[in-house]
Amino acid sequence: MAIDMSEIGEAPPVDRVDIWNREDMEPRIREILDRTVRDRVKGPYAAKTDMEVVAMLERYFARTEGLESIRISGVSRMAGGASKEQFAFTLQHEGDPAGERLVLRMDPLEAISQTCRGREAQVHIAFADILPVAPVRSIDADGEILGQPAIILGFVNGVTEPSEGKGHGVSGIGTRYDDWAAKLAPQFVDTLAQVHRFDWRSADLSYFAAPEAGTRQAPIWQVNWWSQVWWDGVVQPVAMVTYAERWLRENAPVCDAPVMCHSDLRLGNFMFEEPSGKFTAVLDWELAHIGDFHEDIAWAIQRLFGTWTDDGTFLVCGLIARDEFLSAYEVASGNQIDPVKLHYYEVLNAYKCAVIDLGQAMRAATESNNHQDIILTWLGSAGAVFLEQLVMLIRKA
Amino acid sequence: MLPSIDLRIANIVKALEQVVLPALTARERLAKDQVNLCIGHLQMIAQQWRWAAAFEAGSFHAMIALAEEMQPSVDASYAEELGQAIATAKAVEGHDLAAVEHAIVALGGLIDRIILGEDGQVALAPAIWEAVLSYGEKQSLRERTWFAATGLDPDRKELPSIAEVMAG
Amino acid sequence: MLPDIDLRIANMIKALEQVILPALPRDQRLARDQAMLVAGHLRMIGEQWKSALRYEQVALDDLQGLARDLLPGAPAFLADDLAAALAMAEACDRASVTAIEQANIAIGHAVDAVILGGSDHAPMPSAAVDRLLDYALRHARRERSWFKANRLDPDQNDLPDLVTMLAETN
Amino acid sequence: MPMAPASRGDVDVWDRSEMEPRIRHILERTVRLRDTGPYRPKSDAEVMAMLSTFFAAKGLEEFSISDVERMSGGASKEQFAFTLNHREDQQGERLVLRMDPLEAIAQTCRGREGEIQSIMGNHMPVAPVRWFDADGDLLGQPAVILGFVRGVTQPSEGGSAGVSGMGGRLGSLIDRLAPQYIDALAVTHRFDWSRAHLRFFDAPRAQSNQAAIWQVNWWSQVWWDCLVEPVPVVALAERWLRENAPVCDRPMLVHGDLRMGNFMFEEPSGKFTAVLDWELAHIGDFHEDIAWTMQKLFGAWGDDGIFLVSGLLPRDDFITQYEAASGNRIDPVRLHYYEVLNAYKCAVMDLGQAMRAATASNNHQEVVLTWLGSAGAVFLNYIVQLIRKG
Repeated sequence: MAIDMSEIGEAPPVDRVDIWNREDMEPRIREILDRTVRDRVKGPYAAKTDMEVVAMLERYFARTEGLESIRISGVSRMAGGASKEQFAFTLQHEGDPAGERLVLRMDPLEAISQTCRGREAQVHIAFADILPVAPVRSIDADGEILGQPAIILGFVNGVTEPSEGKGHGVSGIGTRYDDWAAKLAPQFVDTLAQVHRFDWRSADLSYFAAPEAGTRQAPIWQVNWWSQVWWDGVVQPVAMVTYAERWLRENAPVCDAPVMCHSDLRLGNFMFEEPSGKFTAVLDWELAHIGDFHEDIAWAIQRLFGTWTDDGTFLVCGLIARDEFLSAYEVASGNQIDPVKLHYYEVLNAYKCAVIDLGQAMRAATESNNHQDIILTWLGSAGAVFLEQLVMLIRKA
Repeated sequence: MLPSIDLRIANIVKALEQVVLPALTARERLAKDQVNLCIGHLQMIAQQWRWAAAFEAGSFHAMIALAEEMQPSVDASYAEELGQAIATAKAVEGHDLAAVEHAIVALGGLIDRIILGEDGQVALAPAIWEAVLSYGEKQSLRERTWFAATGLDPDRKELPSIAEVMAG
Repeated sequence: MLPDIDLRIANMIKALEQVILPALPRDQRLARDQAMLVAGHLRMIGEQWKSALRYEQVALDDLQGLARDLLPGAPAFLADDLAAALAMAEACDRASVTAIEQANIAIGHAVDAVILGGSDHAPMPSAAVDRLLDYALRHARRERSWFKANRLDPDQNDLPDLVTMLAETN
Repeated sequence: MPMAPASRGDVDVWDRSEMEPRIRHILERTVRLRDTGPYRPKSDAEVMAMLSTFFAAKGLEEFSISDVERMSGGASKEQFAFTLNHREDQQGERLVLRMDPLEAIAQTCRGREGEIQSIMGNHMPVAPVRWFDADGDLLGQPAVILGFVRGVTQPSEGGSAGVSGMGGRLGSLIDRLAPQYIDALAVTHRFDWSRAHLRFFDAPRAQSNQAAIWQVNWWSQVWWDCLVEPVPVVALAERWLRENAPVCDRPMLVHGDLRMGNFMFEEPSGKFTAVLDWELAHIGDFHEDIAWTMQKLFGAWGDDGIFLVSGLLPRDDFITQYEAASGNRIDPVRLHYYEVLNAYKCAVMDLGQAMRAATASNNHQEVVLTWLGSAGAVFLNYIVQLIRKG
């Protein structure tokens, strides 16, 4: 990729966005970040027991829906996720003796990323008719009733990695799809295209705000979000993180047309049924926001989420060769990928990952505010991978 | 480094206490005991690991001092060997934990031989008895302090802290 | 010392793998995952702890080098703080992991301030940026090697082991 | 300390070959098998398979083994409770398999344990011995199979629990437990072993230092076979123990590990249901048991700050009551000698045998071995204090 960033770096301001104004941020994101700092001292957090979860849910459905003779059964903690505490359970009550299988997705006091269950619910609902997503059963965005912010979703069947397959790791990283790739790759590309083509202006997205088109507000909102997380949580200063922040401000590109971004679409974040390979749910919408589609593309092509075939070809998300992926996406979405912007968002994403691993995760683990601090430090120990990517990417600029 | 060793130890202890232990059924008593012991070991290691090299170096110096104290009273048949062993020991790089451990075994082996006197054939001077006992007294105090967190020592309340012992 | 730390760590890993994990019910997935991660963490700490002091010394030396490189081009109002942090780091007790960690943090904050360039965000000299990126690469390499055992790094096979890595910096 | 007068039956205090033959056999087996590790804790399924082979070889018909449950406690043996049904016993019996891992904190003989325990069952409450496999010929590992005994080793309510029952407090049960405890010691020492035709035991000569030297040779052999790191005080203690070995006038059966945590009783009566852990039993000097049980580590302090032997009785009361019950007179010089011997034995187990087994990964619970090992310096300190006093 031949890129000449110097023009952008030294160009006069292209809009009225102040690249150093740390206040410029989506209002709901600010609320969540402020709440994180405010509540941080309330820890430590202990993983919920099954009995606690049953009691919380019984109270919750009695109060929110006035259900009677509520019976919560089959509570089982779902594995995975360094972020939310998740429990599958069956809800029965007078009006529904047969019962319904649901998933409680709940914030521990502090996680690897701090996000909003209200946003998550709105985006699930908005995409209900467009993509396979888990149906939203109930929502407590600020934890007013449940005690912790939570979303309750319908249970979806499927797997995130082939049941018979080689190698898997924390959060699905390193999964090899092998023969499944032919079935999964087109759906993956299509999902990205559908998300980006979505008409967010006509949806009920009251928890969201949109950056101004034709300005640098979209990237600056992201830089302000994640740099705020860094400075609120910093355990030990890291010079490269600081320098990357500066670079990201000074090189922020204009976003011509903001689109809905999933922000974490990668291997492990979609479910499919076996043996058809048909997608049953696109998962983990918690980081969704309105911004530049290049962010999603740069996220999906990260080395960490990919695999190599036996002959050494890199597969995006373990599914499809990089060039093939980029052209298939362009065809499906109608968007033109700009290599300069793609490169910028690769830096932004590496920065986000470094902030999450070395900032937010370390702080939450230090405060003992998660239900599985032990995963936070495990992931944190991989933070330097992103520091090196930052160096490589910025040098390439 | 991020995450630090201390933070990781704290996380491990929390995972064992709050997630692993409650997930074991009541009949898995051995496993429960072992989780509790792991927690105890980790809490102890968390106190110790920073001091380990200094602690081991201190033990080594105490042993060299014992050897030197034995020197004037030692039977003539051991004099040369002991002198050499002391010189070799003193040449060991104090920060290298593995080298120190190795050197303790070498010097300690010779001290043992002198104490036993080829199974009683060589007499042991009263001054050496006393030297070994006072070394043993000081060294056992250090080790008891180092491991006080086991709670097994009936007199642990009389022990100083690790930091106090390490400070001299 | 008897028992030494390595032996105790090895014992705990065995207890986790051979007694605790087999005793955990199959449906306790979170507990099983965490027990496996505990074993992974212990294995990694077992490889690291003896070298931790040396590692922190090397990290501080490298950061001090960066601070010295940044000092000439730093705005005057930030240079004093940086020089003071450097002096503190140079005087710290190099036998204490805690003291080195503290010096690392103090000097890191002063370096951050220079990188951000105060409220007017004065540009950094390009030579300083080069030094910074060189440092950042060494730092990332060092941490990646140090934490290689987490097996998350896609390029873990290119990394040296701990002993080689620390020997290279001597 | 004055040297005991030389006796005609005395052995050379430095003759390391002076040892009970069965003990020598066990120690040599330990060294021979050490390198065949590491040892994996047995799974329920493996235990089931081993027991099936064993009971088939024992000629049981239509047997079934069920409800295998791993028992906790004990840094030494792997223990499983299980239920055995067979044609002659349709109702079934709850049993305990007590089996040697490859290497433990003390290497002992299941044959000795099985033999002495089945005989002592006629004299005091002990777990009934159903079978033993002294060399593991049938089971694959040496083992003893005992009847399951109900009871607790410390009160279920109140008091604090420690590893292996150390540091526990017996609370209001003391008045009921103390007389039975004294009685267990006295009955053991009064037992007439000379008529028991023991197969796995040999007796040292009366009126000789042999009883003491056999013990010194046993434990010093363990130390030198296991040596992980030299400890000068341990070598010094060995020399002292040899040079000060006292004569034993009349060798008696010694339990070897009678202390708090090694007896079981039922609640709320406090009645003894079993005296446990006979693995260290031997014929020797009764002072060894007295010195063992009086150790600080196994005691507790009453609310008034008075030290209680095994958490039960003040020291003087204990001595008076024991002497009355046993008819033995405690000689302070010999008691002191065996205090040193016991501290030495504990140091050897904690810093020698436990460290070696844990290093070789030859046990089923190394985390316990290293935990106990980290208390080894407590005994080094006792050794110094005791030798200085002597």
